Amino acid sequence: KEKDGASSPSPGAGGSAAPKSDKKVVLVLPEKIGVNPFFQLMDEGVKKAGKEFNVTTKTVESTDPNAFEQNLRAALADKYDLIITATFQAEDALKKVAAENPKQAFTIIDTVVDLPNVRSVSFREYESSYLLGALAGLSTKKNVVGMVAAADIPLIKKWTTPFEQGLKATNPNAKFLVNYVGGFTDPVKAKELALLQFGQGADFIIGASAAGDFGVFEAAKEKNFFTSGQDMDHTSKDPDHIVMSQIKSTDVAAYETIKEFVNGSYKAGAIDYGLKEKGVGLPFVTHETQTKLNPFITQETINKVKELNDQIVSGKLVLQNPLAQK
Amino acid sequence: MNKRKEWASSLLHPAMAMVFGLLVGAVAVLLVGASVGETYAEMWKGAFGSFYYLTNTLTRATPILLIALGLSMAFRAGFFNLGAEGQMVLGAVSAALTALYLPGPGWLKLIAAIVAGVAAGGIWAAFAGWLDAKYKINLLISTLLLNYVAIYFAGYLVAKPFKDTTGSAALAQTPMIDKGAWLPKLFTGSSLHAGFLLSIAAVVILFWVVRSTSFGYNLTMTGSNGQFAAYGGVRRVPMMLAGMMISGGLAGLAGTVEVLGMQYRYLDGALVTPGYAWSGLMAALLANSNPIGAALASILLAALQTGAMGVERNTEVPLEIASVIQAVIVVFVSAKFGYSFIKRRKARNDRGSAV
Amino acid sequence: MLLQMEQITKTYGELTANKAVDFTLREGEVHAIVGENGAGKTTLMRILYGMEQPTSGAIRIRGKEASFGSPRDAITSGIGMVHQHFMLFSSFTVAENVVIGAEPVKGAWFDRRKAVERVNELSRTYGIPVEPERKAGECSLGAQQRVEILKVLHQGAEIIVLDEPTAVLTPLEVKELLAAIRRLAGQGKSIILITHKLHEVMEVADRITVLRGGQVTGVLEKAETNVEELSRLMVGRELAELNKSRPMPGEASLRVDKLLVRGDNGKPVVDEVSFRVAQGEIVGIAGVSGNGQSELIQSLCGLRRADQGTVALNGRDVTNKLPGVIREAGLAHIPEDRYQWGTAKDRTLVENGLMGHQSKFSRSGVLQKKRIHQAVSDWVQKFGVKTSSVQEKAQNLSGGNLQKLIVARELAQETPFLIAAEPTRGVDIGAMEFIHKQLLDKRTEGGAILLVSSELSEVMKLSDRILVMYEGKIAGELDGHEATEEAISLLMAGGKSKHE
Amino acid sequence: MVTPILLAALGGALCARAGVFNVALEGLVLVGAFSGILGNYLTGSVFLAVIFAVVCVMLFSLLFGYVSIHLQANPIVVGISLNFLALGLTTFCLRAIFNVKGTYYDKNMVGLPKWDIPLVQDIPWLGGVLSGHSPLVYLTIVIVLLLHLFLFKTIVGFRLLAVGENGIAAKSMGIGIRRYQYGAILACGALCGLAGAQLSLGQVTMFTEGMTSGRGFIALVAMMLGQSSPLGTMGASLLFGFMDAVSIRLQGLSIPTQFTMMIPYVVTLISLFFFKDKGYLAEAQKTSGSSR
Ligand SMILES: Nc1ncnc2c1ncn2[C@@H]1O[C@H](COP(=O)(O)OP(=O)(O)OP(=O)(O)O)[C@@H](O)[C@H]1O
Ligand SMILES: Nc1ncnc2c1ncn2[C@@H]1O[C@H](COP(=O)(O)OP(=O)(O)OP(=O)(O)O)[C@@H](O)[C@H]1O
Ligand SMILES: [Mg+2]
Ligand SMILES: [Mg+2]
Repeated sequence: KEKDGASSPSPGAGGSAAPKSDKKVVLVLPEKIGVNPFFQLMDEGVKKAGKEFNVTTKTVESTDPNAFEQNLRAALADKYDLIITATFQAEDALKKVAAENPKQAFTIIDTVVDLPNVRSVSFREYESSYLLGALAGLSTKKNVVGMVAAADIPLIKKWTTPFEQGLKATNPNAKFLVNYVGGFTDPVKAKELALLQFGQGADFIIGASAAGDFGVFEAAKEKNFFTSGQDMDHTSKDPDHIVMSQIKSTDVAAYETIKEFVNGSYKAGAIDYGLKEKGVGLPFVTHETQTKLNPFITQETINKVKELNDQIVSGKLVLQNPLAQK
Repeated sequence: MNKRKEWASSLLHPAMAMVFGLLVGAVAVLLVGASVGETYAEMWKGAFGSFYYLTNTLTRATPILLIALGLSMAFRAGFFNLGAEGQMVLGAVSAALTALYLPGPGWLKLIAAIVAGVAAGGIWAAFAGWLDAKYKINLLISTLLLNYVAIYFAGYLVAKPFKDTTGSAALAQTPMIDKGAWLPKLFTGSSLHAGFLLSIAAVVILFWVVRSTSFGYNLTMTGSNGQFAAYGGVRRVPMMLAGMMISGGLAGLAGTVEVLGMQYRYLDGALVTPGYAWSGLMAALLANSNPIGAALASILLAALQTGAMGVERNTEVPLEIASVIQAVIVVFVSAKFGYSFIKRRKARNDRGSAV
Repeated sequence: MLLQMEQITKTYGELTANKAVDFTLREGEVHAIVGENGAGKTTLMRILYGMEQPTSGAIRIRGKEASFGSPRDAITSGIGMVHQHFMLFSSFTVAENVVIGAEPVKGAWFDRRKAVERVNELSRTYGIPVEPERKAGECSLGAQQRVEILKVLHQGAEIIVLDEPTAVLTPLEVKELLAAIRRLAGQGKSIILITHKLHEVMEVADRITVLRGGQVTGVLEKAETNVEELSRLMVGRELAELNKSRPMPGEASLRVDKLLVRGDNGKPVVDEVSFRVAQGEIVGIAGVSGNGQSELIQSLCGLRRADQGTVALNGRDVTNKLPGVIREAGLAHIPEDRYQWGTAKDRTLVENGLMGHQSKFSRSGVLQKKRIHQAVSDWVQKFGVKTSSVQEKAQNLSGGNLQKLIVARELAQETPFLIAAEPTRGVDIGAMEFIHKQLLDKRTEGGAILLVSSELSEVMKLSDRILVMYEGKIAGELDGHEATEEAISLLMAGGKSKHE
Repeated sequence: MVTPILLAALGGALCARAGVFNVALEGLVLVGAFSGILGNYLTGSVFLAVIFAVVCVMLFSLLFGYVSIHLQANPIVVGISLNFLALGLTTFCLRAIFNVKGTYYDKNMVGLPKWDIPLVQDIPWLGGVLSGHSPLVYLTIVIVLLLHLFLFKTIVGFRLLAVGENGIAAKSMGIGIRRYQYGAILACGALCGLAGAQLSLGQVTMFTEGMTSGRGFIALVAMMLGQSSPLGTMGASLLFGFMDAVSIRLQGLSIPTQFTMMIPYVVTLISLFFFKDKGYLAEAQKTSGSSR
């Protein structure tokens, strides 16, 4: 029930003849998986790889930053061959622990830690956010687009800033509304905010508030506006209203890492996934989907967005990482 | 009631409560189909199983203990401070900013940061005290509300003006503090830092203050019967401000040592998510505002938390159930059984309902 | 026999509060229980009322064995109790306080109008006046006492226990209460009266049970005994007559000039009062309670703001100074309400004894615990405070014993000036004699004492001069050695009685 | 919007009036929200789901009652632990029963209906505010009035107040303190069950772990600000809701979000200057442990 629409570059491809392996891999998360589909995907990627390549896997969740460091050190003590972790929250602790243990292999997903024994897998979400913005600009009928974001913190800029850039690029007159829920677990407030933006004239309202997105979906269903989800393809949940999704294949990142680790092709260093690698994207545009395209978004729009995608992939259109520092 | 008996009963009953709590926890474990023995063994190992885990537990106990000590002082003076969270956060952010932006050698930054952290927490708490003394604004409500104000304000500081502009910068956090201003670790490879020594020093000092100084006596009497204290020449308002100031100052110190000893920066939410303030409140109440008791209770609560992490890591019992067991044990540890049960009831009834 | 308590024993840890006590009550009689502080009177009654369970022994009502697990059981068996310390809901009205537990209903609702009617009716039937719609907390102590009695009557009690009901009342209120008690007995109620005042016993009781050290030392018919015999049974020795020498007043220790204190409603409760208390003299203040005595004392001690006028203590102006400063200037104070002002109930005797002595028993802020412990132990011994140890919590002491501790603490301040407000309230006659002697000794040593007491006999016995307060003013001054009860009463009443 | 807060605050007020300081509101509402969804899933009827939520939370608050009344545990410690317990338990059950992590959302699940009030709904602006809510919202208004009548007009309510005002005196009158405190705690459980149901079945139709997001603590503030009287609590909750709405609308302006989010709390704090010490407050503090 919980997992619809798997992300499209099927991670299973080519994993059929896995050799037996006695390797042990652990995924240590800096937070509880809880409301974060992004961690859920990672967990699934790890489990899947574990099954296919016959590696022992384990997922450890943490309640808070200090607990995370303890869990990381405990994983070290338990002699895992590969320790995978994720996100910015893990950076500080990983830098410390990895520097202290130069022999141990680490992978961090979704951010970069520049150490010789760490493999960093990051995502250029801003590319897909830009596409989504462009798509919204082309699709909106009322020229008002909203976004219900989790909290006013720098991280969220990965979604808001490029989205707005994309929106203005295709539709300079469109109005962009942003509201912050102030938390990641509050669908009630998110729904209220979505209804508020609807009342202010928005006809396409993007959810970017973790569990709050479900509140946005529900508002969309109730008031008949259009919406988009995050991290995985949510369109099959309610194709009449959830007409888009921003995909971020953290499962692929986790899966590929383990696969390479088992194959022996694993290397430390930075990798990043963007539109080009299909690590991020939009259904219909970059990723295939089972869902039928909602008429709100015309095929013509999709085609235009595809063009933008090609420009980004080919490097003709260069986007700025909103978090990059001058 | 002689002293030795009181001591014996004060030890016996928590022990009985523990046993009962573990029994109820065992039911929870059985319900999820895991092995009780293994779960508790992992819990023990996660909390005290080796020197490393022991230091982990003590690290976790440090902020809880500082907060509990502070709250005990406010409770003694008769003031219920629900604002430890905000006081801790403001202390932490002040300490981080001081350590970051004060020029000078590391040791100076370190000391200045500690002073700033304590002062920020203390002043924030005293502000609530002042609102109460001057405008009769209910302390329970004001401290609770001021938490939100403090947390949002600190969040603003690190999301906007003092944001980390190095590294990936996705989080609302300050840049990392210079190594020179860090609280030293006590053992290599373990997370236990000098903040723990500070908290132990605070236990000893407060224990002495409460038992052996006229200030401590005046504070206790103000809480016990304010009119009696006033009659004896003790001034209520200074006592309340002092009690709140110490309380907030120690909460601020809790935030400060987390910043200077653990995270080396102020990270938005990092002090709120672990619920240190709530744990500290529970420890202070469990210990009946006694500093030594607060130390024991804090270590117990921290051990339950690190133990739960161990359970999560090494068994099939999910994290949530580990936290359920933890909560259940605390619920029953606060319960009073048997002989003291009767005694306490009497005392309670004589005093009306009491904390 | 209406009630029999047989071989009641009650122990608290190592302390035996009641030891094989036999007690009987006849229908329609007023039965007094007398005894020293801590003799076990209250404990015996708490057992009867189901608030405590006896360690051993039995209770029979009309010959049938009864066991009371809670006050509810006692109430259903027709027993009502007025506690030594009031059990009122201060934010509720008098009527609500009276009817609680058996409220009149109208449909599903609490019929407050009917409650008022019922209270008025009860009040008429038994001649106990109250104001049903006033908040209980705002009533004078006398009125609160009456509310307590009406409450018991409203429950339909046949046996009414009154634990030291007169301790906090003014002479007039006492007189009215005693009359009410006789009336109740006349209407068939049976009454158990605990008191330290033997003349009250002789006035209303039919029979008397004397307790000493938890044991019965005598059960007597009133007609066959006298005050001397009772006090001998209580104390176990003869009481000496107090000898008061003529005063040799020295310089004024306390000067009060035109002191004015306003009440919460803005009206003066102390109205331009001026007087002096000299070294070596005891000045008594008499008056019906509620005439400003409390406010006067509180403003002298710095516990309440004075609106006008000056107070000088030992040559220093202490008007509206902080209580600590005034104590420093040489004031000690036995407060009128020992639980409100005088103690921290949940703290030990040592901690309670330290109050006001902090600077004496500390060196640069550090308490000298051995010395404190020693001092409090000495007081306990000297004043005969009955307690198992000085580490006992104050709330476990009987009322009178706690009072002795407070008196000891304040006398030990050795200040030139002492306020003694109701210094012997709730104290047994032996201890009262002792406290009186201590006060006179202090006077002989040159101390200045302001005695405030609602007990006329006490004021007359100790004072060198008597000031009578009426409606916030000093209505007159009398010589303590010549004043008569009539003269004082007349001034107290201000020409007409306040309670009509 | 304010309904869940108000309902929980009413429950808290009832407890406070009986002399129990209940800080477990957050956890109770969370359990209510979860069991509302669970009930809906099991029975397929929203009506039964609401009942189910109420019953579940009453059972949960029975635990609070048993430990704090029978075992004489400190109610605040128990309350805090129950908040943690509720979070752990609901998350676990979410996984055990629905086999999801984080959020249970089923597009086809039917939530509470929205009732339009004839005539009122046609009033411009006001109609939109007053009409078109779930039945629980209207029920809440009725509950406020009923509670007011109960506390201040009935005998049981009167005795409950007596228990909270002076437990020893109530006991000496043979009023069973425990019975009243249990009653208050259970009623609080029922109200928190409704609050949770309104959250997970009324406002949205889903459950997310930790979805109460601090509403229980706001309820605590509302209850204290309203001096534990039903009408006062309602006023305080409305004030908070109103300021929250204002704060959301200020988000678009140039003020940093952190400051707009502070507004409801700051305004509540300021409102304390106007609604202070009306006698009851002192009592509330006595019972809640701050002996001033
Ligand atoms: N709960 C208790 N715990 C320990 N000792 C107690 C307790 N209650 C009473 N006592 C002790 O029992 C003895 C009898 O007390 P009780 O209150 O019956 O005396 P009393 O005769 O009423 O004295 P008073 O005239 O002073 O009121 C006292 O020594 C008292 O200290
Ligand atoms: N006639 C009255 N009108 C209004 N309030 C009254 C009246 N009589 C008494 N009171 C109130 O009841 C209280 C009676 O208190 P209390 O018996 O303590 O008086 P007091 O001044 O302290 O006298 P004493 O020192 O003799 O006890 C007063 O403080 C006042 O608030
Ligand atoms: Mg007595
Ligand atoms: Mg008086």
